[in-house]
Amino acid sequence: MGTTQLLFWLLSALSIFSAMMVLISKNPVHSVLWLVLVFFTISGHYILLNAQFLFIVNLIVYAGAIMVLFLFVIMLMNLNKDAEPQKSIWMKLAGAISGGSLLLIFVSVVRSASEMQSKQALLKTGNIGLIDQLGKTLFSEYVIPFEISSVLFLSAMVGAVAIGKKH
Amino acid sequence: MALTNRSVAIDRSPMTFVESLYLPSIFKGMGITFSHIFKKKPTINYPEQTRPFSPVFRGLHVLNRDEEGRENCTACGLCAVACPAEAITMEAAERLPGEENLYREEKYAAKYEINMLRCIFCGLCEEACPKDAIYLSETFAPANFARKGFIYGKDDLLIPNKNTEPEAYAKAKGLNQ
Amino acid sequence: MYLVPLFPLLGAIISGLFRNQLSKTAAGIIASGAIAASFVVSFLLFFQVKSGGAIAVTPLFTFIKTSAFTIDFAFQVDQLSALFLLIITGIGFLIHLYSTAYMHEEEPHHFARYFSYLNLFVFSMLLLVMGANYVIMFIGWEGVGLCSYLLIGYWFKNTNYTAAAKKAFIMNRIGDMGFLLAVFYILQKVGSANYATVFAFDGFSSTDVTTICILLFVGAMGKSAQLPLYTWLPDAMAGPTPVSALIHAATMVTAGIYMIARSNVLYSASEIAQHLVAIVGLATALFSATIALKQNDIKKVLAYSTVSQLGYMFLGLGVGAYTGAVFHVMTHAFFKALLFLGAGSVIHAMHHEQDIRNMGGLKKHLPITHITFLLGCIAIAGVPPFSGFFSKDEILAAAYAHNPIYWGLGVAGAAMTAFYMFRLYATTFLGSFRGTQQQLSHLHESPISMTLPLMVLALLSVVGGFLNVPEVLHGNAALHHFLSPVLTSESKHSLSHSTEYILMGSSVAIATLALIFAINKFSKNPELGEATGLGKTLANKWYVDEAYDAAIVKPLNSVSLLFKNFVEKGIDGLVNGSGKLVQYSSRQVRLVQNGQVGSYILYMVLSMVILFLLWWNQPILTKFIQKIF
Amino acid sequence: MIVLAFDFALFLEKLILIAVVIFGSLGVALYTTFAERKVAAILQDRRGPNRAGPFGLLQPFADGLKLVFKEEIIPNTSNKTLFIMGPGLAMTAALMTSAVLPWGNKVELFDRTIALQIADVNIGMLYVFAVVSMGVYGIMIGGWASNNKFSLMAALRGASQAISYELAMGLSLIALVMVTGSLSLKTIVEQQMLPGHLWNIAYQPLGFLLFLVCAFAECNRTPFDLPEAENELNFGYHQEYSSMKLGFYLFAEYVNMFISSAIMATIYFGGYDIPFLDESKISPNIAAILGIGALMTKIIIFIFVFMWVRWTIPRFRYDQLMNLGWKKMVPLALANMLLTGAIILWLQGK
Amino acid sequence: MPIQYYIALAVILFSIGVVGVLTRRNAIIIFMCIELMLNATNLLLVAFSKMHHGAALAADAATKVGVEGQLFVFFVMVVAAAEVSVGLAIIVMMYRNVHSVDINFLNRLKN
Repeated sequence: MGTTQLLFWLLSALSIFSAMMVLISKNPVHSVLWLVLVFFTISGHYILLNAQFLFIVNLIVYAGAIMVLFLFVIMLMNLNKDAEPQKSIWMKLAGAISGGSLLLIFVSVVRSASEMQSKQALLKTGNIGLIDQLGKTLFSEYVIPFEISSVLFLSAMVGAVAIGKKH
Repeated sequence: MALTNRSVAIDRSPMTFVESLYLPSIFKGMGITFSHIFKKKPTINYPEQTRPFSPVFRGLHVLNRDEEGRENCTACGLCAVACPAEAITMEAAERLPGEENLYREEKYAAKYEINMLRCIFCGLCEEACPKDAIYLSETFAPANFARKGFIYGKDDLLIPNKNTEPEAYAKAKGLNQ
Repeated sequence: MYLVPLFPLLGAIISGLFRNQLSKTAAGIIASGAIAASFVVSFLLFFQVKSGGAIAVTPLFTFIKTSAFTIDFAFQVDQLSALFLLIITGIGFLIHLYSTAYMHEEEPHHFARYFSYLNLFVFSMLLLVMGANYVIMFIGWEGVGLCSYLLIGYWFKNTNYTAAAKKAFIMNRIGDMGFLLAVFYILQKVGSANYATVFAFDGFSSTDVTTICILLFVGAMGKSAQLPLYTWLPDAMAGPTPVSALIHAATMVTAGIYMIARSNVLYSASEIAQHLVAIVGLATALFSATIALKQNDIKKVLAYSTVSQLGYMFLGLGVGAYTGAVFHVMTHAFFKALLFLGAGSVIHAMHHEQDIRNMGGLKKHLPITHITFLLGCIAIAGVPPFSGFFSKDEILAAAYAHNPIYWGLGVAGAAMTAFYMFRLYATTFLGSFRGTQQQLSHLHESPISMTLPLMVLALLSVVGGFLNVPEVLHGNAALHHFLSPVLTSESKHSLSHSTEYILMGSSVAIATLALIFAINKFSKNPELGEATGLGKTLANKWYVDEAYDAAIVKPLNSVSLLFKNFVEKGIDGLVNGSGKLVQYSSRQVRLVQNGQVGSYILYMVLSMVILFLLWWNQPILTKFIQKIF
Repeated sequence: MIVLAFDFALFLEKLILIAVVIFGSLGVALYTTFAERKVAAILQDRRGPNRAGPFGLLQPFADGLKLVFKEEIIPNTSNKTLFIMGPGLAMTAALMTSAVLPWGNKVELFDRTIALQIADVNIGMLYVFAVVSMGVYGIMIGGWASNNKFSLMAALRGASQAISYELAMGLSLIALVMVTGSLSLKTIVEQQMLPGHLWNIAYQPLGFLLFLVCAFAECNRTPFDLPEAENELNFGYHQEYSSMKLGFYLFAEYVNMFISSAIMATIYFGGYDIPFLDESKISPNIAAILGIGALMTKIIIFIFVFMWVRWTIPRFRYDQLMNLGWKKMVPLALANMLLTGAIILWLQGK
Repeated sequence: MPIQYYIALAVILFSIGVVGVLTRRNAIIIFMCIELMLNATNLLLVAFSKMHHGAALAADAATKVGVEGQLFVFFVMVVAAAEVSVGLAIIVMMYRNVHSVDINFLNRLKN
């Protein structure tokens, strides 16, 4: 077991633990911070997979922008009280059971996918995750989706402003 | 109604683009501050350096002695009467035989207190004293931790004896500076 | 090449979007300038085509792409479309210029709206003419229909006008249906809509060609107001007069002619279709000429005259004289635009009075309008050497070669044309003024921007005919030679010169007689009382509108009423019953839909789990699916 | 037993380097506080601290000691964990950037060539950007955990200010990257060292100006120090903090200032490049030391500029700040980017 | 690293997200759980991208197989950012109207 494997297990355990904490935390702000930690660990996985660009973009976009936005909203709404509405215990149980059975199903599907048994994900090497490779592909073959997504983004911004405006 | 001719009409027109970049005015301001690096500093390293007092400065009180080192004060109370802040209190005592080298007159102040928190350093006590016993020196009242410390007793006020402690006397007079 | 339609489109967009900001002057300048620019480019294109002679197809981008066929957004400029481009942009420009003065009383934003529509119309018309395939032509076709609708209903506050607009729109839709079917047919058969491909295609059976031609002709009947779909055109006079001049006389209504001339290869291959075209054209020409005899509204007369002249054009097309038809389109565009604009000038002077019974003696008040109008009337009446003579004569000669009866009826129509035009002229301009005193005092000649187009058009009406002086008159038939690469299947009539002279002479003589009779009858004491007998029938347009009403609209209404009752009683009960059942059951099921997102997601996840489980055990899933279906 | 398969010497070397860089940054930050007071004094014709040690050089230690020995107050109603986490996060984010900065070329010690850079990642610039965007958390968490309206408002102000100016900063950096063609800070420095190649400031003057302004805003320095506006918002997001936690916040600000000066020196002013000197002619170790000296000089000049500006320009109003950020900086940065791209294309075409 | 590990990790994270959506009533937390699910899928996409790349790398050293997977992640991030901006605006509006972010308050479409 090399360093990489060790890191993989560490990051996986940490990400699952923090994801659980996102659910368990009563305080929304804590949830946000745990989720940030999840994003960090997933970014760590990206580094292990040598997807440098996605690593950094994940940090900038998710941890740096989206979660800050969440924090903003939660803090402005003053939702730090623990008086958050709770579902009835039965609903919670039903939710947990159905989510768990979904997980079971997934796992069994994955286990039965026999051609996946021998496949390996390339770690640390492979240069497709580097920014110049991605950039060349993005701006040659995927220019139009890129532009369309920018239009989408712009319209989302305008929409957010329009919705959020006080009447 | 114009009280002075210094009034200037405020220009409330909206800023042009160049102005709203703030850059020219920022550079101007930075030039001004930079030029201050080379200006002479008006501050001094105080305890090491001091500035000369003005001739009419009135500082802490001093109780005087005569040429032979005897206290001048006779506890007549005129200073206390003259004091507008009522900062001075005293108790008189009669000179006992054998104390002639200590007190000039046959009556002296056994206790002499000035509350420096009340004193306004007007100098009226000095004016009122018939015996030239009290003077206002050129020193400050130093800081203190308690109010009590500001009630100066006779030990604090009395000038050191010229004959027995010449160094302290000189220091009190400010002669060594 | 794409500049030609681009300018009007830009003009339309600018004056349409900024109609609240633009001043009247600015809107006028932008719109007219756009057309002028487009005219200049068309002019250059024309000479390019004239010198080069080659047919240029310019694909801009792929418009529709399916596995079966590809349709490019392509423009084709050849001799035919170059000529039409000139007509459209040239007359369009004059009419824009005219409109700046004519519409000057409108509010600025309505004014700009008007010009936006007008520019949009020119754009669509150019698209129609320049398209390199039937689909692009259809886009333009629909575009002009839309603009026509918008412009007829321009004064939308008047419900009659909007009704007229709707009528025009619906009538056109009937024709468009035919056109669309023809396009589908072509696409299905040929797999392409490009003119070049379609005309070169040799896999048509004669039935195919006939069907396509007849379907196309149905489209042309709608757009070009032929029997029986003509009734919208007179009603379309509700729009502003320049619009009538541009759309309902000079350009849009000739779209049908253009289409058939464009498809001449197909038509020449189908004798039935040709006969149909000729007969419908001739019938329309005569029928509407008779109606025009008794109309009293200055614009109505011109409108029926237009229908009649369009009939002539179709006659020309039907007998294979494609050049003649196109030539007549051109000359007709000149003099009919002139007449409409002249009528507009009169209406303008008379403060929106349109009834000729209340006019008369306008000669001395409106000198320029009078002279130009007179020239227009002479031109349409077919007096040599005015333009109408040459074009009409060419059609008539071809008709004679085809069938002398056609010629005879055609000459009768020409005589009626001369009669009603001069009836109109005489009652309007000659005699004494019959309007109110107030109108008299305000009579004035129109401003220069209105009279200038009149004069230009008058000049064109006078000399326009010399473009195609036939060989028999020692001309060189320039237009004929120019168009020959496109109109490949033109049938040459083989009449001897003497026959042609006789034909010309007789038709001119008859027309002149009718003309003189009309002037005599109407110049001094026109009988303008209520018509009786046949006259009344004519004045009421052969009761066609009423007949349509009785034959189609009323039965349709009553049948609809019947169905409504039946549906309400019978079927509704059934439907309501099942509806109630559904309501009841859904009231029970609705309890599941409690509006709480959480439970929905729960259902979703659970169903996913179940689906996965079923997928796991595929036999059960298969059985389940089989049971459902 | 797990055998960790890596080069222990390299590990040790990096560990030492990290320690040096971090303590170096802290040391510089420590003296920056002193310098700030001194510069303020000089610009205001005063003398500044001069009692502790010769010329007052021990003043920062005295301040530090004071902060450490002050009474530690954690408000009762605050969120304890986050309250403690806030300053730590701020400090961490401030220090993390130094990982990708090339502090010098390489030195040769004990038969090893040691690069004076903790990690030469080829996305260094983006890394800087990512870490800067993390800095918001320290402020927000601290402000929110204090459970005080003023702190919260100041924290939100600070966060939105940071986010707003990050945008213009990123855009001006993109223009720079278009010039350099690389995101690695090491490569950028080496490019500027090439003969015949000027410092990037010559190619990106407007970009530099924009970056400078954004750096001011990101470091919460005057004129953009609204998050800690003493008079309006009672000292800002760290109002409830005392003792060394407050010290951490204040310190993080100075570390930030140091790091951003270092970044500016690196990407716009040639990093450890000494102008008019051919480094290849002298021994690498001396060259490295001289290079570090050059970098430090540039950094110190920038830090001085930071202070100089602070004691010149008054604080912006909040709307002015946002207007400047969104209506001036972002369009200007975009225009700069566009212009740069156009010129590059034009030059390529020639 | 066997791809199965990555699949398992992503599936677990995804399921945690699902459970979160099912058990919480706070709209913001639900939103965050959706982000978590998106991230789980992103991770899986990157892992698959590297899997294909590794397979293709043996044949051709300069291959770019798998780059699409990472680009897709990039697009997912863009869409997620857009979604969050609009979604949070909606939540803020909701909070302004009903002073709660409980999704059970939103059980009807009117008002």
